[in-house]
Amino acid sequence: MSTMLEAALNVRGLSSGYAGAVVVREVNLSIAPGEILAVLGKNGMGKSTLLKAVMGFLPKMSGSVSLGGSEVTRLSPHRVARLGVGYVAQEKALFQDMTVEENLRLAVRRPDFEAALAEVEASFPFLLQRLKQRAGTLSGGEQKMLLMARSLATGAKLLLVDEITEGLQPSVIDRLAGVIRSARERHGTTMLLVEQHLPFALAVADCWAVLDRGEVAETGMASEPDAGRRVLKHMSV
Amino acid sequence: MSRIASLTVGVFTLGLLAGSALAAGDTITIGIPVGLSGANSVVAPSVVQASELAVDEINAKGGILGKKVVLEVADDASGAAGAQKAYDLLIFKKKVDAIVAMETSAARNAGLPIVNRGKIPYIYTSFYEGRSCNPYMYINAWVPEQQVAPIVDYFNKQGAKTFFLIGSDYAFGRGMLAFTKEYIEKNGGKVVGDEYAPMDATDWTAVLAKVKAVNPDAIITSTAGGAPNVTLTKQLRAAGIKVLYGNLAVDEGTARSMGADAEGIYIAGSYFTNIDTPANKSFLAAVEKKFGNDLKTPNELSVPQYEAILAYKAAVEKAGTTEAVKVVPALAEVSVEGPRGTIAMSKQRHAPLTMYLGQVKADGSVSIISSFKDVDPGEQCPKLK
Amino acid sequence: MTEARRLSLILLVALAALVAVAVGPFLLDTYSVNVLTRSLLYAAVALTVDLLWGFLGILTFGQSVFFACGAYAAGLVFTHMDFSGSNALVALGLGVGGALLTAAIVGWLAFWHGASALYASVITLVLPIVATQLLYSGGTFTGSSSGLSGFTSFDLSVEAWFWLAGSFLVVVTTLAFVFVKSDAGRLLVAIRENEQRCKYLGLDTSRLKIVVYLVCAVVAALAGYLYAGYAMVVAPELASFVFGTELVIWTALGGRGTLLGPVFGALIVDYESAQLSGSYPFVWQLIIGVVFVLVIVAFPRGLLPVVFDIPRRLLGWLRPRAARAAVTLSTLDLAETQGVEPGNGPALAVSGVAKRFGSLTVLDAIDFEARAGELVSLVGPNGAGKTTLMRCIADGAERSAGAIVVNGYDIGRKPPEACVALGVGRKFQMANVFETLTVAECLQIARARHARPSLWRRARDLPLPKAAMHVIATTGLDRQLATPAHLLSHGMKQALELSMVLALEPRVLLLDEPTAGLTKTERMQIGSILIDLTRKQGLCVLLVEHDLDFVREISSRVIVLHQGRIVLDGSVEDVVASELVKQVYAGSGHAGIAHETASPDRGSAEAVSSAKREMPV
Amino acid sequence: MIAQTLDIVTTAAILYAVATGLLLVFGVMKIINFAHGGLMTLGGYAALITTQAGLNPWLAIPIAALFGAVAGMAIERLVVRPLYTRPLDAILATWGLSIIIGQLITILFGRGVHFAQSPLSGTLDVLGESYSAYRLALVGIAAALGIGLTALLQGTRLGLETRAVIMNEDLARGLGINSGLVRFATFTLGSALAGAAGALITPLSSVDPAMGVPWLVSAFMLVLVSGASLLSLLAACIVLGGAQVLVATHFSPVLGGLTIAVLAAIILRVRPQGFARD
Repeated sequence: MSTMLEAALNVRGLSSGYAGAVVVREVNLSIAPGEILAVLGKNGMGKSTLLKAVMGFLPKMSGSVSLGGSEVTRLSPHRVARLGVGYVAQEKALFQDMTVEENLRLAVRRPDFEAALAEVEASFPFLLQRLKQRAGTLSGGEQKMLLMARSLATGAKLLLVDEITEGLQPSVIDRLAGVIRSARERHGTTMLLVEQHLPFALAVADCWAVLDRGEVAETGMASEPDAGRRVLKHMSV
Repeated sequence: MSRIASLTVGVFTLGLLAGSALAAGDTITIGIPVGLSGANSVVAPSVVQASELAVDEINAKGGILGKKVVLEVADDASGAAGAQKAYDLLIFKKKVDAIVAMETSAARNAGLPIVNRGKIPYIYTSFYEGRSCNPYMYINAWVPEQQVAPIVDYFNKQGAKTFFLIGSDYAFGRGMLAFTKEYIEKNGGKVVGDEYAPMDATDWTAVLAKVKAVNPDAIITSTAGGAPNVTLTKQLRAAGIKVLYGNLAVDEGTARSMGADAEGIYIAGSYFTNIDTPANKSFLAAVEKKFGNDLKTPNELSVPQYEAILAYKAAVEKAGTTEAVKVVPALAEVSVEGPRGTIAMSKQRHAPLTMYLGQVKADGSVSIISSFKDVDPGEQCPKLK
Repeated sequence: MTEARRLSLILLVALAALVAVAVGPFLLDTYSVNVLTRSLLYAAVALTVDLLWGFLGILTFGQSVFFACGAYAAGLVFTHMDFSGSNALVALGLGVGGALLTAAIVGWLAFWHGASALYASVITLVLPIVATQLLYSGGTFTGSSSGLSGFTSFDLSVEAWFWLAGSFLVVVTTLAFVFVKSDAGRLLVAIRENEQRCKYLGLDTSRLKIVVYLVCAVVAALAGYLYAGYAMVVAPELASFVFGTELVIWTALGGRGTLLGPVFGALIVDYESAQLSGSYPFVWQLIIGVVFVLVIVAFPRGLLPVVFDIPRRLLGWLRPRAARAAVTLSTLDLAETQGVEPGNGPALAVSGVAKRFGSLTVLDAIDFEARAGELVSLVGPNGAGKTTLMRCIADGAERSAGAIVVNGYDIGRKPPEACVALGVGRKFQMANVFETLTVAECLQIARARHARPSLWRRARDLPLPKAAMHVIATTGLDRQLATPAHLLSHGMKQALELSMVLALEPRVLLLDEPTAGLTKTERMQIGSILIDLTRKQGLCVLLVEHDLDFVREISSRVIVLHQGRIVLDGSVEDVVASELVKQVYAGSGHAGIAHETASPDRGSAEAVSSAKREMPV
Repeated sequence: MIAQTLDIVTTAAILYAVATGLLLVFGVMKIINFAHGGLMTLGGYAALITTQAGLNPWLAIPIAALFGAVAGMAIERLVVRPLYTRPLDAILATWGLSIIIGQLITILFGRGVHFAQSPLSGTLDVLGESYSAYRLALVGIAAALGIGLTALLQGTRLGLETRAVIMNEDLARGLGINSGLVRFATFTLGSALAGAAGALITPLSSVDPAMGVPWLVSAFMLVLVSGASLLSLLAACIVLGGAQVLVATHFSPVLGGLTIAVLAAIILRVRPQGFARD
């Protein structure tokens, strides 16, 4: 059991789901500040539901969620976000009809937008040339990079990222991995990455947890040599 | 206390007793269905005041056949459905002896079948498009035949050859302009256009565009009262159209409230406040005295109401009873001296009227240009005598 | 309570109401009789508003037009052709015919496949505006603003008219009541609740809506016809938007979806307004406005239910609504099964199917066939296009290219309900049932396509095809027949939806993640059922499933979709063996699964992945 | 020819000014505010009070907007908020509100027709065509309104957040945007615009308790065919408003009165998204 009261994210006995369907059951997780946790598992095992529940998009049937020791279980999404949580949804995470800049501005609440842009430059400089371009016209990979850049630019203390690698080219995935690590290096950002892309997950994460039918089936450290195999037996056929 | 004082008190109490004695004896009830709400609610108050004045004067002179006259006012919401409720209320619940009504045509039509069931005398006191006939009904206000001639004749004298007619698309608008057109052409004028806008129209852009296109010598309008009439005038002025402008639907009050925009409009009617007759002067004095600051300026619609109640009194006294069978024919034979002159509803249930042509001045007052004595209503209800 | 008792009870109440109508004129003064005669007719129109809005979910502002239609037919005929027995019939015919025609046009406009509820309301809002304008421009023919009056009509006493209007209202209300409580009537609620599900149960909801709309139009027209005959006057305001909304207001105040509420709402408000509006015209309308807003916001069910609830709460003497539907299930014997005959060739043939959203291609060049008795599993990561493919098979309008043949019939561009008729049955991912209806009612609606529901009776027994019965029995749904669906557990809902789809007697069954969010035992049940369906019943099942263990247990054949294309079509073993599939699952594009062989970032990753840290479980 | 073009342009301008408020509310909240007509009436009376108080008629516009805004705040809090999940009921409730507003005004000011002093009268010469000065002014005002709103939506944080809520409310909330507040602000602004519109039309028409109603249906239909975009609203106003003028001039004003409603209904039938981009 976690004794770290100041855990950046602390989820206790969380159950949630849609219209009577319990998708996430009694989940316990805690991430230390600056730690990166990869939540793995097959489709329909409740990974995305977990994030939505933490953000407050879905009703919590039981359990509690706290950030850095402060309770947020009953808060609405925008309140949670304002406490420094950056959420990157799997689908429809960008305003397609808005420009790159507008997408950034919406997320960035701190006054000095310049600093935010500097952060973007550090991670994905090409975006600075595309500020006036409509986000919808970016390629799939570019959109994912914009998503990453946006969540980092907000200076969020905790990032909840849902399958950022889905359908991406290896090169892009490597690039994202690099950005995530360097961001953690520089700002000590805590992250929860929901992933199906095992190599990526194990490359960037400190530790991992596998969700199976909405329950935490197994957890471990990314550094452990057999991590890959242990995860894999949950992952595929 | 002084003798005089006690004397006055005594007289006063006597008066009270007399009054109560009168009240105790059975009364004659006159029903007033009127548009307290809806389109007519603007003029309704003045109509009610005129009725109250008439009744006061009658009762002050001992009522009708010694019976006290009582008013029952009911809201007809200026429409058919409301009128049905109002007439049911007055005829079957309040059991009125007669109905004197200033209403929209729709309300009147909705009421008539109920009047037929109730079988009571009915006097309609609003000007209208004409040719509404019912065995129980009399009308003492003007119809197109009486209203149109003064304006058209005057415009002809001014050398107007081409006319443009604008109306709201409803019974009165169409009725008035249909007659106007006929009359103009009969008198050698030419109607270069006639346009009808929806009854609630507040945008006259298209119509005015046409007016400007044909640029007539004179315009004659007959819109629904209130908003449409006003918006038309305002937009007409705004569009910079400055030809002769006769308005068949505007009453003195509205004209006054329109201010500068109304200046120069020609209006014809059977009543204006500044008609210079003793009867009118004493009438105005009486309402002024009775209502003081609350007075709603008497007008084309309230004065006939006043006269109609007097006419009913005369008819009942002539018939010596309130029975409809006797009173209804009597209504055709009596005549009353009112602010509009001598009114007798002797022509097929309608009344020959003295009509006036007036023009609105800058200050909103109406100056009477000329008058036309006893203009005949023409063939309205040939089937009824 | 037996069906006969139920109906005779309704009949008894109706008779009581008729008696009340009969004695009315003797107890009421002439004035009230006069006013109420009209109110009774208005109430009949309010009733139609309730049928459309309260039950079918169509908020209509235009019922006034149909009322006016009947009224003007009488007014016009009696004015321009004089009154006579035959002309009275002509007028009646014109009124009803006119109403039907108008309603048909409006229906065609408003209830087309996929029209939104808002759009339907908009059309009913435009209707009275147009109608009133036409009446105004009718000149002397329609009497314009003055309307028509002074025409002669049926020579009846005021009392007779009261009786006529009263019995008309009672009869209409009774019929409506019997109808909405009947099996057919329940369809209205079903459509309001979940129109999509209805379509996928093979019901042509657009047609149903139009039919109900037509009937309501006729009732309103009849009321209008009586009105004109009684009042001997017709005016444009009868058709107006204002009267239209007044009807809605009465319905809302009385209580939408209660039938009696709107009737009393109309009677009381209209009668009272006759009394009070005279004294304080504006205040009265103000009060109505305030109460209306209050009811809409605070008591959307209207006042009648509130009034009934108070004593129920206080004393509990009005026993709560008797547990609905004492329906007994039975197995449909094979003779009566009406499923489509298995056509020659494969049960399902998909060729060159593609689906594009603008430039984005979700499905491309999908080709496969499936035989009867075959259970084909569709697997693949998110966004592979599995659900989209299901949709394309169940709705002809969905796909962008290619052809789909079911039982030898090309589905062409047919809407869902027509595809169902060809033998397609679709179960959605999220359990998709009629939340407020009971299990039994849901099942009855699922059978409606085969067993035409009665317009006045409630079926007491419900024969279901063997497959459906099997599901119900194994899951124990039969013990919860009277339970409203929204009270069921997620698993039970899934089972209910499955049995509803099976009640359609489909040949091709499309199942989208039927086990999502189910417990292990529930999944096992579903699994065995599916096996039974394919092996014994010879259905062709197409199953979207993420749980490959589950797939392995039940499936004879697996199709792997990835990024809109079929990457593999073979046996479970093929799939398990396939490197490609492993890649598809373990990480799009990347070679290697175990992290030893994983991305070059690995090394640096070790650098950042610090020493032991507690991971709570 | 020139005159007709001017008619079309000015008519479109008036419709645009009247409909923007409704559009804003519909765009953000997906509900139709049937109190829009009532709020316009309110604005009209605000203008009346202003001019009667002897203030500059141009002041009437901001003052009317203020009246509308205050009423809007109350309405959003008390009536609209509980109905976000019941759009059809919202239509009814707001319709009820317009009845209430109408009756209150009638009780306070009477049923009579009033006149607010026009800020601008007389005519101007446009290419040799003398044309109502105020109507021409309205074109400018409507343009300013459109540009101003666009600037607000495109240029300010509130505007940005508002657009975000229009496009994808959940995403917006996930980024820390308080959509409830945005809705409140939007409804208030929409009501303010309604009030201003009321003041704007007073010089063209009279001030009476029903003055807003004839405009409601047109505005309502225009908004439905425009979706949530100020640009497509402009298109709708020009096309439908133009059609109205043409029909009224070349056929009959009566048909002209029906043009917008009927055309809009048909457009929506053949192209549900109307003038909006898919």
